[in-house]
Amino acid sequence: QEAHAGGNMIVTYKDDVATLDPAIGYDWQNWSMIKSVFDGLMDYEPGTTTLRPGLAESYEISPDGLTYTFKLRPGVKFHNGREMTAEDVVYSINRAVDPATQSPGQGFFGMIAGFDEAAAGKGPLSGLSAPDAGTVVFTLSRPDATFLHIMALNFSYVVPKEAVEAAGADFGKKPVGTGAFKLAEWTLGQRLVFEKNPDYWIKGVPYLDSFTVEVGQEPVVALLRAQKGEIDIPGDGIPPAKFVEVMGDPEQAKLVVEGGQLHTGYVTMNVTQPPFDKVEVRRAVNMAINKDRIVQVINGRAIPANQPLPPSMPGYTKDYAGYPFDQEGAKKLLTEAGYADGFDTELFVMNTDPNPRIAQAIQQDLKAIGIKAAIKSLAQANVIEAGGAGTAPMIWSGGMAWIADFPDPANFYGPILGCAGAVEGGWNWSKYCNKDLDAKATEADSIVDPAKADERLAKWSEIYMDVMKDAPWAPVFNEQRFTLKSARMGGADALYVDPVSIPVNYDYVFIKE
Amino acid sequence: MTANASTSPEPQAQPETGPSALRRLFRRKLALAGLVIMVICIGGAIFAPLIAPFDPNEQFFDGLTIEGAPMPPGATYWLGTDLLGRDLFSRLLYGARTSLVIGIVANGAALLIGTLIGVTAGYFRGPVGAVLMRFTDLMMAFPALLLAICLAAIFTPSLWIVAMVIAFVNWVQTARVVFTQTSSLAERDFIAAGKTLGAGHLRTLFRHILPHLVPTLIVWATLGISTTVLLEATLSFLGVGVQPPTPSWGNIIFENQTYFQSAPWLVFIPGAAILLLALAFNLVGDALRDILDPTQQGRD
Amino acid sequence: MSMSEPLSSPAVLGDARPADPASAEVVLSVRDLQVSARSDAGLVPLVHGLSFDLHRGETLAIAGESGSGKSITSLACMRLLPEPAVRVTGGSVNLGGTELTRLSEGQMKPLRGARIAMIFQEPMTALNPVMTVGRQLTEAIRTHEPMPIRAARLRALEALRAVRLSQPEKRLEQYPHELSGGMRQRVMIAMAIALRPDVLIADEPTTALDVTVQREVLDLLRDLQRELGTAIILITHDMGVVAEMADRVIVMRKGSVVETAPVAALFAAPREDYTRELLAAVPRIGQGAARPEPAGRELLVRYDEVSVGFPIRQGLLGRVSARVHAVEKVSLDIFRGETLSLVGESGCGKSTMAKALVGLVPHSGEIRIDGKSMAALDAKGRKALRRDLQIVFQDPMAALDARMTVGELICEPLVIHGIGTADEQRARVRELLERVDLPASAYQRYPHQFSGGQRQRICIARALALKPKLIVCDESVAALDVSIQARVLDLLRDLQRETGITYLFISHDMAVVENISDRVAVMYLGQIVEMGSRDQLFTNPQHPYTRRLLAAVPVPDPTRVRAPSPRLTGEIPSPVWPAGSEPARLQLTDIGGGHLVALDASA
Amino acid sequence: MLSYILRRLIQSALILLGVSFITFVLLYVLPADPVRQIAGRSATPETVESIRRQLGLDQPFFVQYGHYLWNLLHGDLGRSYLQKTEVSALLVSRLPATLLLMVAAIFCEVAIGLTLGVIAALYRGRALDNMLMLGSFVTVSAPQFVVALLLLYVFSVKLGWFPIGGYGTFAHLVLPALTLGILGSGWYSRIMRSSMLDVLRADFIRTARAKGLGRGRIILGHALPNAILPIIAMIGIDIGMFMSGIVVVESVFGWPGIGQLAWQAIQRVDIPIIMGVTLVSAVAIVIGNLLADLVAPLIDPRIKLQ
Ligand SMILES: Nc1ncnc2c1ncn2[C@@H]1O[C@H](COP(=O)(O)OP(=O)(O)OP(=O)(O)O)[C@@H](O)[C@H]1O
Ligand SMILES: Nc1ncnc2c1ncn2[C@@H]1O[C@H](COP(=O)(O)OP(=O)(O)OP(=O)(O)O)[C@@H](O)[C@H]1O
Ligand SMILES: [Mg+2]
Ligand SMILES: [Mg+2]
Repeated sequence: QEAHAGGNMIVTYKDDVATLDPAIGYDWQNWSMIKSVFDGLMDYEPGTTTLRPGLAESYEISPDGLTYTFKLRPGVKFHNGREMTAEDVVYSINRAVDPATQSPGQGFFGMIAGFDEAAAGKGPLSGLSAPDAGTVVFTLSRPDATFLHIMALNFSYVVPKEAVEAAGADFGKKPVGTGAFKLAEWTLGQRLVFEKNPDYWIKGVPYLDSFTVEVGQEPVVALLRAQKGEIDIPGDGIPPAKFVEVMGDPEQAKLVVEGGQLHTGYVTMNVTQPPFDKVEVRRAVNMAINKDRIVQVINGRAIPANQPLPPSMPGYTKDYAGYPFDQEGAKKLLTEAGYADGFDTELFVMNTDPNPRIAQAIQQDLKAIGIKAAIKSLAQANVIEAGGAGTAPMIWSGGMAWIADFPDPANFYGPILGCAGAVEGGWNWSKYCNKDLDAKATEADSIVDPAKADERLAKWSEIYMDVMKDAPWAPVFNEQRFTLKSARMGGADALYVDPVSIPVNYDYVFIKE
Repeated sequence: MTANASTSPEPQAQPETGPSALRRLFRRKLALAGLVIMVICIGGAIFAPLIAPFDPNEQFFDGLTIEGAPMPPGATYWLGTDLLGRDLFSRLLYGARTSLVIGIVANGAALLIGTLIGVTAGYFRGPVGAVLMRFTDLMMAFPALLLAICLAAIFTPSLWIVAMVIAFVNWVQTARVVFTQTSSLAERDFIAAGKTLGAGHLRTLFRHILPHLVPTLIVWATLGISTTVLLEATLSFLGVGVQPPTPSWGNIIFENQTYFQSAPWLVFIPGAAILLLALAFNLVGDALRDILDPTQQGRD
Repeated sequence: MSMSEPLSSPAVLGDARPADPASAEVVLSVRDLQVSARSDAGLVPLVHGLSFDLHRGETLAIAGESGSGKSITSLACMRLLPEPAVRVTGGSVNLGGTELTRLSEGQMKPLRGARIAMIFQEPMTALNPVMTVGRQLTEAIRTHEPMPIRAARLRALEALRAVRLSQPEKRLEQYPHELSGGMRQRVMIAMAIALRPDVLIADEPTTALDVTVQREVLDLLRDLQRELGTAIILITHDMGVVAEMADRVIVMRKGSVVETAPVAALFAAPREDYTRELLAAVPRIGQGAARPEPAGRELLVRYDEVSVGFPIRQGLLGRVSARVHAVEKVSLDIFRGETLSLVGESGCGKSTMAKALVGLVPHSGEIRIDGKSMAALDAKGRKALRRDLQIVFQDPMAALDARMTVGELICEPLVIHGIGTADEQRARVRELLERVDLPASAYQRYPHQFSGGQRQRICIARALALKPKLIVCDESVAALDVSIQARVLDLLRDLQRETGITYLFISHDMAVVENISDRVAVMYLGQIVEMGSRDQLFTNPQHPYTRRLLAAVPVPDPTRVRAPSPRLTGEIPSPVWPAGSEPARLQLTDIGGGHLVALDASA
Repeated sequence: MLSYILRRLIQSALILLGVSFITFVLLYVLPADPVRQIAGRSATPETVESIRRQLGLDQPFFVQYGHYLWNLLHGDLGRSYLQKTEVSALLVSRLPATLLLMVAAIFCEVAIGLTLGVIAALYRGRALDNMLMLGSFVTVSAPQFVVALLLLYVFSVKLGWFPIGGYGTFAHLVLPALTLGILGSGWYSRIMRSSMLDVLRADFIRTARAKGLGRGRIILGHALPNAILPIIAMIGIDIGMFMSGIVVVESVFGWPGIGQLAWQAIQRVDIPIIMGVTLVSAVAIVIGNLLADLVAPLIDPRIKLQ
């Protein structure tokens, strides 16, 4: 249908919006808001995982894959009226790398030349320059096929220096960007109002005059309000408690958009400690878990998974069957490993519904093959701490699990399966470190030629298959997204399950009538 | 207000002298009902393995609908199933074990600590009393939940840790109330009278002051049962205390409270269990108070 | 302060009494009243067959022992019985033509306070502690006569002036606890008469007050009656009060009338045995039996310059800004086997003296008991010393732990000091119960199941359990009615004769003191103003304060009419002194035979 | 009076110092690393260390605590680790809501509790009394979330009398306050009942009847003011319980109060916020108790401040 301009959309969330500073914001709630307030050199086609130029009009990659030259779109203005220049891009990326910023995205820029010095606070990146006001040049220390994705990542978004300096540490509350919306009001603990940026560089976008984010709203109540038509999108989704009811009512089910998401829920097993140092044990766990049952327990809001990558991720291995659900086989493997009588272990889990329930389902499955796993249901921070410290034999990743930062298979490897993350405090909770695979990954990522993209994906597919052989994880399911929208909301369904913008792509949705 | 000799309207005939407190307790219908409920709860907890029709942690395939919704009360699962397809009745029985420990032991310990501190501060006054009461003020101003979370993180979660934590955060209010009451009791003549007879502190405290605190303590103890059982659930949620799948009445409610519209039995049945337990203790407590306080007899 | 008439003043006959009450109009008529209480065994009659008429301007006294139904009767007239537990089950109460027993609560409301009012026994608890006196008064007025607050305040002021309260404007703003007992009772009276009721019921209006204040309140009631013509029902067990106040007397016992007679006739020629008994039990000054001279004057207790002060702290650091000089440098000897009485008005420090003796309040100076000082002993020694010293408190109910049985209570000292086996202890308790004239069945019962007199005897039994050398009796008989009082006094005397026990007897009732003491010390504001043998003090009182005390005693003889004494409305002198200053020390001078008097009369 | 308040304030300051110290110790030993939370999942160990240094979290405990106190003395509560906002700003934005809710909720608690307690006392031993006392148990045993949602469902969704959550007008306040009021009223009604029973036995009640006052006047004018004293003390105690029990109700009704802030901060180990919230709630509790103690003599003139 024809996009219609105007109107105000209301989105609700339970938690506060932490910050809108693109260098700092790193949860799925502010992720998409930052995307609407700021822009980066690269961007995605709305509703897809396809890259497209953003603030850059065009880019060039040197044949060795080590130099990227971006031509900036002219006439793009910050919300404060000043025109954006190449210096701003340089400033912004240096800012994200500067340790003083304390950006959680710092590590993403590791491929840029001079990163180590810059990250240590010794001046700007040597590999980044602005030869003229319309050109930005990056020099990489190694070829990296994910670089363009990095340029589409929020951390690389462009901020105006003067506004950052004026606001100081409060920039996250007083954001100034080039995006489709500008922040009009922020009442702490209550609401944020984003107003259309009339000078946005993509003509005709956004459609909405404004959108309001109301925070502090319990999901169950948000759903009630949505049913009454008071709000348009419950940002936290349909609460588990209401899911069956909503989907069972055709009137309401009509308003729900279902889509995949770049998410995998898995159980990590600490490979450095017995008994999970034995690959048979890990495989046995993989075979013991009744994924269909777990999917049923969460009311079918997911599809069973057999590998780390989610199906909508490039590089997903379609013809891989995964470990079968076979408790007899699992027991046999345990016997082989010398654990015929099973063993005691612990399963850590974050304490919000439905994660403890999932953990209990897993627990019961493990019990069937003789593994007695005691559940430790803790606050997120404590689970992450235990995972990082390597004191947790098993962790169910739900609630903290990997939703991809960018739609590329590489993003599922480095920090959570690679050696880099297998350090004290790292996010590789399995502490799985396979040097060969690390080398393979580097190799794959050095294939930068877009023409050879398939070759690269095939390499990645191989890597993940190798991971599955070692089985440091037991992938359980890929969560599906179900976005409930009010009847007046228009726009393609894909916008409501946009893989990079959760819950919706604010720039492109509109209000009908 | 002391009952004045000539003005208090007391019936004169009080021939009831012989029977022990216990027999008098049995004579009250309501108290008896309370006792029966208590016995049922405790019996249910102790003999859970014999009574429970199912393993409380077994997730039955037919315990969930195809969509994954729990089953309402019915023939197989008498009180229905929970979100994982487990039998609620069996879980309630086993849950009683946890909840009784919390509601009785932890709550009792809190009461004990509170009483000890309140009585000591109120009776001895002086620097010891002042220090104790300042400490109480401090504990009162300190967020209990935070303490619980930290303790949870520091210790290995277990039922006894949670019981300890609850006792440790819940004594404060009792201490305050008991302090006030003890201070005024300590001024009363009969305490002075005891002293002139040569009664030591211990005797005065146990024989003369404590019995007078009983009515207050009963109110706090019985209301405390519900509060602590629910607090245990909060703590379990935060990772202190019993961990899933071990059931407790509180955490059955907590796990399922968002489902109270689609699966009301999961919230209201354990809720009723807590209520009943508290009520039973209250009924017995009320009767006990009337028996222990001879001036109250015949007032109802 | 003024002195009142000497004891030997000639009797002036009857001008204060209304001419002939019988001829006046009947305002309240009670016929065949029956009040019953509900109990397990059905209705138990508390009052039965009670009839009397009350005439305008008359004072009718209802006398009788404790528990005889006096209060129940008056409550029935007010329809204030604790229904439904206790209610009127027969007969009629007729107030100037209105039958009260049949009125609903709503119909009763306009009558209460306006046409029939009541003054309760306990001025301490009968006023609402959280409302100002003014509000309580105006409220009463405005309930019956709707008027603006201002007008009601004026009326209230008028009423307070009528009861001769000093500084009435200020009183309106004060709370009951800021007033003394006597002042509170005046407020109660003001409240009762503010609306000029036809009938005023005064239920033991003075039992809780000390003699001097009692005197004032009684005078006041009489004056008011003369001015307003109110008919008064006066309930009391003090035959002295009856004699002074009443026109006619009803003597009650066990819920029914024993005798009704004009006051003079009753005292002159009681018809019933019970009345005679009652009158015989009344202690009269001058009738104390001659007491044998205690042998050997061996010193038991010596107060040496004893002071007790209570600091009043104020300010940021809790500095002592003032001090209550409850007892001020008192020196006093008590000899073995004697009875020393300590008299004085409320708040003069009598109880504090006693408490210092038994170690309940810290004191300066020295108290030696049998040559030993409590302060110098260790815990064990103190405990041993305590065996020799026992105290019987003023309010027996408060001094007994309500949750212990009488047996446990009496046994407690034996248990504490580990005397005897359990069986021996039980036997000893039985013996003690018998000794104080309580039934053996008392063992299992609780204190609240006894009457005031019985409770006091429980306390005495407990004090006796340890066979002490000295017993302090702090107003131990004040709350008892005459007959029981007499019995308790007899008991104390018997014990002394048998065991040679020593008493420190604290009282403000001069008649009782005269009856029981060997020596008497008069206290005033923390110091002793006069001390001597009983005869010295009663026949030759020297200090003005002693004289005032003696004069205030109501005399149980209706033929004797005292000259109206000057009214006292001033503040009670206070023992509170700002820090740094202290009361002037009184010097006692021996005027012969050990009769000590403070001659510089600051009182 | 003034000196009393001053003395109490000094005591309070000591209490706050104690609270801050204990909280700081607890957070220090807490096995969850705030730096990890800040640094995010792709951070290198170097980044983590650098952040730790910048926040001063590598310093010994007493240096950290001293630092915190020093800043506190200058009115600086620090910045949130994750939101980067000044904690004072966060608190200021949320405190009014919590205080408003607290006052309203305590009002409801007291109003409901007193009414029911008085009625129960007047009908002592009868069916109504038993029912009310059962009711008090039901409210004490009821889970907050369910009660809150039920009220919301009935009064906002079905009847439409009140908005479905939010903050701003009086209408928004009614349901959350009522929820807390109903849940907390059980304690008050129990205490009120027994206190009322005591007072109704008192002599001055009979005096009031003897004056010819009506039943209503006696109960409201005479009995209530005397019976209410334990309630005042209870309110002081209640503020403490209130501060830790407000999270659920705030989130169901979308009430932008301290509770939600604290909850989120605890989940994310945002130490400056936790410290700030702890101190603020401790101040509230201390002031609440001080007020209770100051009010007591106004209600009962016999009580003297000392
Ligand atoms: N509410 C009641 N229920 C049962 N019996 C009662 C009640 N009130 C009083 N009585 C009994 O009624 C009798 C008369 O009591 P009342 O108070 O009239 O005595 P009294 O003559 O005023 O004695 P006192 O001089 O001690 O005041 C007593 O035996 C008392 O125990
Ligand atoms: N604990 C205390 N703190 C402060 N003042 C006190 C204390 N105890 C007694 N007082 C004061 O000391 C004075 C003497 O009190 P005490 O009790 O000895 O009087 P009393 O002569 O026994 O009077 P009564 O006849 O009323 O019993 C009074 O003014 C009293 O107010
Ligand atoms: Mg009486
Ligand atoms: Mg005294």
